[in-house]
Amino acid sequence: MTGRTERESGAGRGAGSGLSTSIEIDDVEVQLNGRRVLHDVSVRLDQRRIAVIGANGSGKSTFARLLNGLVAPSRGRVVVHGIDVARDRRAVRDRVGFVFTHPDAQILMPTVVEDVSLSLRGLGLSRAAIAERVSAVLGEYGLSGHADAPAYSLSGGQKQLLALAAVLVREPQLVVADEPTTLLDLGNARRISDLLVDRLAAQTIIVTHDLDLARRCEIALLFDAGRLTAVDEPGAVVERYRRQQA
Amino acid sequence: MTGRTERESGAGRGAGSGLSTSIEIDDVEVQLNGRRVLHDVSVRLDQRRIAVIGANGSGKSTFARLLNGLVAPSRGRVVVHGIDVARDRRAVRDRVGFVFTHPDAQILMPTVVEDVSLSLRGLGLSRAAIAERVSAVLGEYGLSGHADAPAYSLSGGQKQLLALAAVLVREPQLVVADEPTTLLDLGNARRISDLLVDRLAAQTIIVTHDLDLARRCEIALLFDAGRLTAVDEPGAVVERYRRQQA
Amino acid sequence: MIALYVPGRSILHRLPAGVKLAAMVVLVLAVSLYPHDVVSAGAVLLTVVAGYAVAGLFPRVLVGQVWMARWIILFLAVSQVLFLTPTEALVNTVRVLAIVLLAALMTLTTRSADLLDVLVRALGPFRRLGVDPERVALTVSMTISMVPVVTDFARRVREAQHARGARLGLRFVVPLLVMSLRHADEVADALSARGID
Amino acid sequence: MVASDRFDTRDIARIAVFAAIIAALGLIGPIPVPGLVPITAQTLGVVLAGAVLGPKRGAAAVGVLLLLVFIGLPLLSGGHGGAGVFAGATGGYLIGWIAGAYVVGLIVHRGARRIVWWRVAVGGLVGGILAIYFFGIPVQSAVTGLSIPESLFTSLAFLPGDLIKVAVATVLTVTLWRAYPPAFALEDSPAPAVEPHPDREAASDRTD
Ligand SMILES: Nc1ncnc2c1ncn2[C@@H]1O[C@H](COP(=O)(O)OP(=O)(O)OP(=O)(O)O)[C@@H](O)[C@H]1O
Ligand SMILES: Nc1ncnc2c1ncn2[C@@H]1O[C@H](COP(=O)(O)OP(=O)(O)OP(=O)(O)O)[C@@H](O)[C@H]1O
Ligand SMILES: O=C(O)CCCC[C@@H]1SC[C@@H]2NC(=O)N[C@@H]21
Ligand SMILES: [Mg+2]
Ligand SMILES: [Mg+2]
Repeated sequence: MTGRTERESGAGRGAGSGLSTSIEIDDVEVQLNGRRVLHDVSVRLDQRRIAVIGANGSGKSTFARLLNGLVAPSRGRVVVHGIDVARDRRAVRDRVGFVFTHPDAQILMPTVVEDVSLSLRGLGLSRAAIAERVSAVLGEYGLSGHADAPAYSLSGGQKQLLALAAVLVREPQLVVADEPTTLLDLGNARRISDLLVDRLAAQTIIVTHDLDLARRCEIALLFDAGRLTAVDEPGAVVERYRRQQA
Repeated sequence: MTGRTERESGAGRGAGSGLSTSIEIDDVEVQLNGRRVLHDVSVRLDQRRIAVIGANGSGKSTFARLLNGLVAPSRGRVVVHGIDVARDRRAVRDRVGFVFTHPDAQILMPTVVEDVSLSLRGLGLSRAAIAERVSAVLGEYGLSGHADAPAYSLSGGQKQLLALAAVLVREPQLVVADEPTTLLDLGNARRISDLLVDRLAAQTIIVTHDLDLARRCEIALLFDAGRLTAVDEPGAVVERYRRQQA
Repeated sequence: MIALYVPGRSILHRLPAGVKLAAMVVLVLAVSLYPHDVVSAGAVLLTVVAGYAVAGLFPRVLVGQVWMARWIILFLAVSQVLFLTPTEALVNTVRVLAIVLLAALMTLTTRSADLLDVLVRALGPFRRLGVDPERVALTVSMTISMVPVVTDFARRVREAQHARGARLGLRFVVPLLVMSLRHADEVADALSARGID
Repeated sequence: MVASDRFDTRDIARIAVFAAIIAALGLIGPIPVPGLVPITAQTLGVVLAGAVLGPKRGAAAVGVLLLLVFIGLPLLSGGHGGAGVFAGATGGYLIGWIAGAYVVGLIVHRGARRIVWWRVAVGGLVGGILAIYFFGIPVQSAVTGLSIPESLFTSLAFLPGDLIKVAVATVLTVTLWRAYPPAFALEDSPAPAVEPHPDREAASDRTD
């Protein structure tokens, strides 16, 4: 797994080089229950580590959810790694992993092993192959000791690690994380941040209120009232956000 | 309301002066479902602004919940402003307000007005008096425009303001807040923090992972694996926590 | 959540779940339909008790089961004594008790997961009616993981209620429903994101 | 679960969460009635499942709960569970729960653009009581050897409790409609629009 990730990330490094890690958002608008929550968003992202910041309700989560088809644009086009999200949701979901804020909401099965195995359903793998990959991933995330434990008995940090493991076991090319560290303490937050920034996938998008984490990315996007108002070097974008919120 | 708050806070200022803002925790142990989650906690707190920090699962929330009787000690004594929590839970609840992390969990009624009014039930106030106090508080927190809106339609920040309003309308002497800013953006977090630190009650205890907020308090408590391991000037305690989590 | 299954190595434990399920259904039907007298009803009950002994569940677990069925027995006995002769009431009550204990014996000696597997496979023929056995199994497993979550929501609502000095009574179900249904929406997103739809 | 149109992930999640809610309601009871089968708060959950989720999803939620009970989880009130509970005199009522939720859902949701209290009340009476008894009483009669009228008479013991539960369910449903209309996912109309808020912190129905 690690091998693959590294190879891929190498490929994606050169800005704009490979199609493989390019996200193109073209004049997108999103309406939810008749309300416009994203307006005229256009951006092309070739960087490997991308931060998304902005006020509560500014549209960050909606933007993140566009990227794997959890939300459909009412206008415009979203192309992720060469795949049109509206056309081929299956292919996109195979390529994009999603980590949510609340670990409880993403743990779907009673035990740790079952939960990670769920991610591998429908990929046509044999039972043995599934078991092997699951146990490898649990080992990697330090969860082997809890394999058969009921998931609800894990601590907050462990739950978020489990959520990551369940996403990563599918080896996504792009990981989108929506405030994955908000409920965690310093140590757990650092552990998850390190994984997201340094290791996991060819490309990672992190929605966060943690400005230090945003600064560790290569580029940052700022949302304000449903509009994308800045795409720039993270330091500059964070400064702008701070001024806006002052 | 403001008048009263200021008078009281003046009284509580001198460290250890009035009984009115002293919290005494005496050799307390807490067991939950047969597990010991707090061990041998003893501390006396006369400061007005108190921060509580520590790792996930270290016992911070349990400590906070001790202070208004949501959790009962299995050994030892908790005395808040002269009232033994185990003996007179009613009196304690009238004196202590509690703000939870997830506003969703503490918004109990369908609309904003109804939710705030709920807090004033059973105090023997007339309908008119309740309505008046509620509308005053909503005005103070900038929620007047949403008075009859269903609470679910508020933004995250507004919900947390509503939760605060519903607690503050009872004019508690002590406000305990368990990670009240975690889900908020910079602006909303600052707004809530400012209220908690500068204005609300004679005494405030803030459980938080936000170390800047902790630094704004007069004293900080550090929990580690169910033990109170430091009670000191916030800068020093934060440093210690950082080292421990490194 | 503690299942009712009692681990063991008896022959009853080791029989395949499908066999036990089929046998249980057949036996329950047979015992129900047979016109019993005091002797036959008593014999059936004794046989079932022997089954508990074979499974190593005698007497503690058996007594527990009878205790659990106490309301059913009481309800039966009271309503029957009102309308039937004492003998009829006795025969009926013993027979129902035997059936309940028989069905429970299968539960006690069969892992939930094994039973679920069998039931899911048994749903196969209903595919044409639009029943998707895999999705049924998925929903069942998700429910198991949601029970503690919802119980925790209930605790949080209760705490908020106490902390605010408010008494909601049964209305506390409303905030519980709001939290739970919002949670369901988040879970739905997580399902989709994991490629299940 | 026998639905011709497939449930999507949102339906599945709601079904699971409601099954869990009915299980959680089992922790409240049972309220023992001296000399009688205890009254369970879970039928309140059955009515709510139908009223909130609608006929198919509501019935599915009850079905999932019963499946869990059957395979040995102690999710009925008082920690009851296992195949045994279906074999006793009250087994028919449990099957009736599925039909009950369906009927409540039909009456409350059919062609509805909003939730109205009397529909919930009627739904509760017809689905939450009549439909459940319709399955419960014949089974009870078959198992106990009593005639149908005699069984009917004995089950009158539940009636006061069941009537109270219908009243409670009506109040809860109407309150939920005010508190969180999207809960109902009415087919014929989107939930009443929330007025957009002027400021930056615009209305949010999902904060995270
Ligand atoms: N009801 C309970 N039953 C058993 N153990 C519990 C219960 N509630 C909490 N605990 C345990 O008590 C310990 C302390 O929990 P607590 O919620 O006080 O931690 P915390 O410091 O607030 O953590 P966090 O930063 O994640 O909120 C944890 O190990 C937790 O698993
Ligand atoms: N299902 C929905 N129906 C109507 N409006 C919605 C819906 N979901 C979100 N919104 C609105 O869309 C806007 C953007 O929401 P979004 O969740 O993307 O914000 P966010 O930037 O992630 O905020 P936060 O920092 O609080 O997570 C908000 O005003 C919200 O009220
Ligand atoms: O085993 C159980 O826990 C439930 C058995 C069925 C109880 C029936 S449902 C209709 C009637 N109303 C009640 O409150 N109880 C019975
Ligand atoms: Mg968000
Ligand atoms: Mg906590």
